[in-house]
Amino acid sequence: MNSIKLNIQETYIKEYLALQKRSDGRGLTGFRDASLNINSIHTADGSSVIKIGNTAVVCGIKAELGIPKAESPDVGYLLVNVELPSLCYKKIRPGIPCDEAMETTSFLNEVCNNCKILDLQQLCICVDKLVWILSCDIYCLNYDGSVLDACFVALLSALQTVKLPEVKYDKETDEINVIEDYKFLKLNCLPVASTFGVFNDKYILADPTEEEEQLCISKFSVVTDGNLLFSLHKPGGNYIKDNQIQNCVKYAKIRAKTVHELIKSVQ
Amino acid sequence: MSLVSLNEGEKVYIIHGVEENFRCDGRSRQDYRPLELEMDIVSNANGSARLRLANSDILVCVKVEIDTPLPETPNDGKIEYFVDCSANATPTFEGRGGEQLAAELSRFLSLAHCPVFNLSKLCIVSGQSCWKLFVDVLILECGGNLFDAVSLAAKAALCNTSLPNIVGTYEDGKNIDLQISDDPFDTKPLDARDLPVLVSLCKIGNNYVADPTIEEEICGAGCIVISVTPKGKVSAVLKKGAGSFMPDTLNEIIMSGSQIGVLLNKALEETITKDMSSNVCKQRFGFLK
Amino acid sequence: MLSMEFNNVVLPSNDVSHIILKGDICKKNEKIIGPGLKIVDNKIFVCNSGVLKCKDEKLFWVEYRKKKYSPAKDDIVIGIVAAKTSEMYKVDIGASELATLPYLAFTNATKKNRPDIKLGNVIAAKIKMATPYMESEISCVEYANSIILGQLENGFLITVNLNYALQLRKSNSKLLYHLGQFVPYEIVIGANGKIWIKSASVRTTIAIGNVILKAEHLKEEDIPLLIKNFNKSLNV
Amino acid sequence: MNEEFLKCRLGFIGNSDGSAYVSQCKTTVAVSVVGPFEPKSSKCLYDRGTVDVTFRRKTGSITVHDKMLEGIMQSTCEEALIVEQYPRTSIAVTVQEMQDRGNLLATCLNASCLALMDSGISMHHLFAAISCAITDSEEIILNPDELQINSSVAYFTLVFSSSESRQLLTSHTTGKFSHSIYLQCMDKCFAATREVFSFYENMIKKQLIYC
Amino acid sequence: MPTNLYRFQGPEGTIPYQHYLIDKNNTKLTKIATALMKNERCDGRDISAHRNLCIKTGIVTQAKGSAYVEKGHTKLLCSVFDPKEVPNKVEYAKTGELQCEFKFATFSCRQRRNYTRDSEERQLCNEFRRAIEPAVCRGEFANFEIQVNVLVLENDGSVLSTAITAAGLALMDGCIPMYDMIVASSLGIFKNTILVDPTYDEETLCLSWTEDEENRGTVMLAYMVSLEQITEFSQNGSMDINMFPEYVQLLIDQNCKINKLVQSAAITDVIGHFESQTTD
Amino acid sequence: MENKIICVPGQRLCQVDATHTQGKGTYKRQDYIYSSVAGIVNVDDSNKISVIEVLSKDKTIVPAPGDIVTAMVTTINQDMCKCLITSVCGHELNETYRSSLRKQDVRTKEIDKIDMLQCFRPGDIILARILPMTEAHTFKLTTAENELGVVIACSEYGFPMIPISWTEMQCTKTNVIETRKVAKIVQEKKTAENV
Repeated sequence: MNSIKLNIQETYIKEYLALQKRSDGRGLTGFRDASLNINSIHTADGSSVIKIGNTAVVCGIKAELGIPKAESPDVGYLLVNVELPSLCYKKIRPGIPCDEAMETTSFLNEVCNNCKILDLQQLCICVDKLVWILSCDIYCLNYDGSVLDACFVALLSALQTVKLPEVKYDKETDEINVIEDYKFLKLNCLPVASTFGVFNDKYILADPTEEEEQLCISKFSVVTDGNLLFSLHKPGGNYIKDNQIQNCVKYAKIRAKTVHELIKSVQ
Repeated sequence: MSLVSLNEGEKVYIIHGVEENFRCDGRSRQDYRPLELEMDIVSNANGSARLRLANSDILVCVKVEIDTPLPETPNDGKIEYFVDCSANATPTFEGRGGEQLAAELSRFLSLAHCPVFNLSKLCIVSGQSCWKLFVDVLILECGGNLFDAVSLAAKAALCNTSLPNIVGTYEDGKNIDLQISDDPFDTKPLDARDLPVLVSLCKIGNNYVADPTIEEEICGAGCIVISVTPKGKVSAVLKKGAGSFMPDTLNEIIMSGSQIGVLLNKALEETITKDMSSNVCKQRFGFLK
Repeated sequence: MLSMEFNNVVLPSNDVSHIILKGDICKKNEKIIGPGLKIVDNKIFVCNSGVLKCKDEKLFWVEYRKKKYSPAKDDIVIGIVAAKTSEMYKVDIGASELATLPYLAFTNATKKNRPDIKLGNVIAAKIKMATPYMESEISCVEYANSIILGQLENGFLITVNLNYALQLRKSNSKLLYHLGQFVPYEIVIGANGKIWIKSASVRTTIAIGNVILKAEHLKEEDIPLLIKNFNKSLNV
Repeated sequence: MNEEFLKCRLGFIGNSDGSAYVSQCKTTVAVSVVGPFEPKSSKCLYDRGTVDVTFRRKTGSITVHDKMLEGIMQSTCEEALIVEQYPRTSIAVTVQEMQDRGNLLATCLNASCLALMDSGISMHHLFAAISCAITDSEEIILNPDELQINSSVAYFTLVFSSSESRQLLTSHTTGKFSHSIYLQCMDKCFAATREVFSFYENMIKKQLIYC
Repeated sequence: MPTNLYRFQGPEGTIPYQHYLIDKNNTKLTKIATALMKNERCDGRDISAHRNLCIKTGIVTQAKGSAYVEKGHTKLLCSVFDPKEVPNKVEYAKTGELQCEFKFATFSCRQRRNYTRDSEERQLCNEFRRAIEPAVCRGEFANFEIQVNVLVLENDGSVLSTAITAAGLALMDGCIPMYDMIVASSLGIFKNTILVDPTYDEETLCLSWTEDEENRGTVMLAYMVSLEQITEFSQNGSMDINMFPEYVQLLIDQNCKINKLVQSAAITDVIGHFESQTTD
Repeated sequence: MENKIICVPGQRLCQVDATHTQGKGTYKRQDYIYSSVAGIVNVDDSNKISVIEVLSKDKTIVPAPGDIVTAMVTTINQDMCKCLITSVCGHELNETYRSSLRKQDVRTKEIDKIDMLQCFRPGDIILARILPMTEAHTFKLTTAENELGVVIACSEYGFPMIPISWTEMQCTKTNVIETRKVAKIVQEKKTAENV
């Protein structure tokens, strides 16, 4: 390992971790405070802004009408994309999405499918002809670690604000009528992600900041609704010990409950 | 934007010339370089024009197609501008070099035309079908002041454009079939006389010059492009270059730009009218002359 | 899990301290650890999959297959001149970086009397300096008893596995000896797996090259047959 | 775990520095390793080598999802190699999907490990990936086939290192599951990885016969 | 589904459902238009009044400087970064470059926008760069480039002018040397009526085609107040030439007003910073 | 705080004359000094001429010819080594800038005998001065001064080393001696003069 990085790591352990403290004053397993704001973007059909510590993420959902896939004519689309624009972090260059954006996007979509966050059948207007397409775009505004966690909260709370009007489709004439009778979407579950930084085989940091992520040897994310697990994601990196996994799951379940309360409180 | 590079001495020379109201090529500050215009030069286009402004050489073709209007504007036709910077024009256009300029030109041309051009003239059946105009601009040679040259050529080409006549419609429920006249001369000219032309004024030192050459563009601190209609209305203004202006200078530039614009429009109008009326005995030059 | 002894297969992350040190930690300094082994916190770990070897109870290493050459001091290598700068040639010796060969690193070379080697030419050289910090440096200066270094002309170059090249370099290689019985030829075997061959005709050169390539995966007892076939092909 | 289940050929791509052709059940992948070589200056790190994993589908195009798999493979491979031994260089690993009948990620990872072993690049440890599916009745199936994966409620791919202590390197899961069943899977998969490592050992033995 | 390497994308040819409520939208526009003829605006503002400006600087902690500006419903974020090397550059340049990116979030407009840059974004980016370029002391970071990024979260009119104001604040927050603060404002002209700081609907009205000869359109002006320099001026619509001095003067007056707000925000910032330093 | 002047960019601060001159955070235009950043105005009267400067919360600094910089060696070869500049005149940078140090600029004496490997190793932290710019667009460094050269280095085994002579450093753990072009540690007073 880079000798400079090693040096910083050692100092960090000495100055903070050995005292069960972190540079921002949190305990090792403490999560940062989160604040949530919904429906702030009027051009979107559903939106939310979440700040976890300094990490800020905004999610906007646009509902459009389109033709379903031939192989699944009775389900609509739920498309989740995470954008890490160059404005949120100095290491990101403008242009095509960076690898991390794609990995986060893929992971979010995978978890949404796993836990059937939304019954996609409710997005069907007319089988094989017309369905709703929900494009959920999550923009990171400030990249200060644990962006994945923020993306989940943003997505959930934005989905909960989406109101779709009633649409009538006439099969004979292909005519579409929109009736302004708006209804909320029904969500099946509320998955909450908690990211942990594995500092070494001794220390685990909950909800690491960008600075801490740089020092950690690997990342570990737990997605849970407080009860069932939806994903235990560790994309390579250095190893994690069994008891560390158990602790992470325990803290993630507690975290899920507090996040649920946060989401509830703004509605 | 060009390979031309000037040293400080050359710049001072040009700036002093402008101050004396006597530019390097002998013009005064408000003068244009010689213009040559020829219309209806591409036979398979619905309208075309080729314009030479000193060394700048522009070819514009207009083609029409039938399209369905946008749902939010059922009574309007469509018009699309596309500028292509040929790598022959200047070596800097090689590869992707000309893309940014091309995008800016086409975008500004559409901005300038949009408030003046009545798109409902292109409507055939409301909400069902309309004409779509493709204005393709090809820059053959770049000799400075492309904005003005392109706008003059585009206006001439649009004036030269004629739309085929629709002889009948055949209605089947909600589908409408259009019958276009077979006769290629059974057409109706497009009225584009109201379209604006662009006038670029380049600020050099404390003065400003019309129709800047490439060298003058390099010396200039900034450039204002004004889109002026024949009636003297301004439909769009754009600033080029990195410099800044005093409020009074800006007002002055816009004023004089509009005066030049009106004159330019008039000159163009006369040329177009002459070209159209003398249809019979018109001498054709084509590309080689 | 794995019974580890000498001449047995070992895998990365295997702890071999007990077989090498045999519990005798104080003798640690007498043992010399070779390629494929590393020491972490007074323990010896394997880092390449291969066979654990030992010589005189002192030298220990792992023998493993390798195709990519990593330069080691005093190796004789064969390279292709890839670039020229004002003071040196850059030579491709099959390592991760090009090696440098100063113009003065030739026998009898002076500032005025520079060697004339063109891009693409093949040279034999000795590694003068190999460090992980910079490009390795090679030299064509010949020493007493050393083989002839410098440009190799009119030959044929083949590339083989590093282990095979090492095996051929052992002076007891039967194959090379037997080949020499039939036809005279020159051969230079670089430690970097590049082999240069030259003989009287292009035909024989190519035939020798092919035999060497074919022999890699053959057992010792099959070699006479191969040589026989080689002789046949020469006489056609 | 037996020869039937895992099949492998090492060093079959002549131009690469190490390669492996692995088929696990019916899923087949080919991995080649090139390097260490001198990379572009932007990728060049002064104190260590960089590892670049490229994942290719047989159709040529890859999706956002594949990009995630690529990321997992990259960080798993990078951690296993002693990159400090190869400063200012790059090691390119190309994973080519030949046929996908489930367990793709596990097959890719095992094939990458074999190809890296074949290349002779120094490694901290080896790694082995095992996938398992959980049925409605909470039954755990190791190395499930395509059908079993599709009908399962949860499906894991776990990667362990060859160190004697249990070291989880990578975990990728789909579906809903409880913590306790995950722990059970970990135990089973860890035990199964030991068989994979002995398979690796056999492969090396075979290979070295000719040496 | 078209396979896209970078993102999950839906089918092609999707239609926003709002299209089927087009009549409602048109009635809304007519209503605004009739109100405007009586010098009344839909949000209750005076025709010569700005919307409320909400400024927050330094919210992108990972950037060197940043500003979040909210003007009515228009919301955008601007961030600047340290000077860095220009990639693939061969020649030495005496002045630094500004590398700008102007991006609309996909959900920021009435119609969903695409991920890739379109011609409007390009044009706005060009104008944006030209507006802030004269204000930055580019000689102080010769041969390097500074990245200035704008992300529009919601577009409710006057986007460009708000973005330029935000960029001025972000540059100042990042302590990038500048010749002057830079602010911008815009006007909408509808049937000879001058509207300060038009909303999206008002902009649509101002730019829609009419037969009559009355002045209409939009004007935007970026200004350095202390140096009295116009850095960017753009206009669109159909206007009488004699009206320009009036528009320019009005915009300058507006810019002075905004400049006061921006300055006080800046001063509060400085005080806040140095006070927290002394208490440390 | 109360009696201090807070300024924003573009604010006119004072006239340039024999007794007033511009300092950091300001620029000169038509005989006046203006501020170029937001901050607190500070007048430095320590010399005969008062220097007007603006203290801001952050600085935008890029390396410039003549500056003494801290750089990390990334690659070396026989002719030169490539470095990344990490700080300028004691001010730590957020970005790193590429630079190169040619063989002839390593030291003043015996340039012919320099072996780069005996002077620097990748990962070393050096102090160097930026040479005047040439047509090439990257910075050229020099260590041809006694006070310049390697300040922080690690031995082959990865442990920090301390300088023991002008050309040698010793590992703190293994006591191995390695050669370097070592920077002479200067007294605080002397550095103040240099800067």
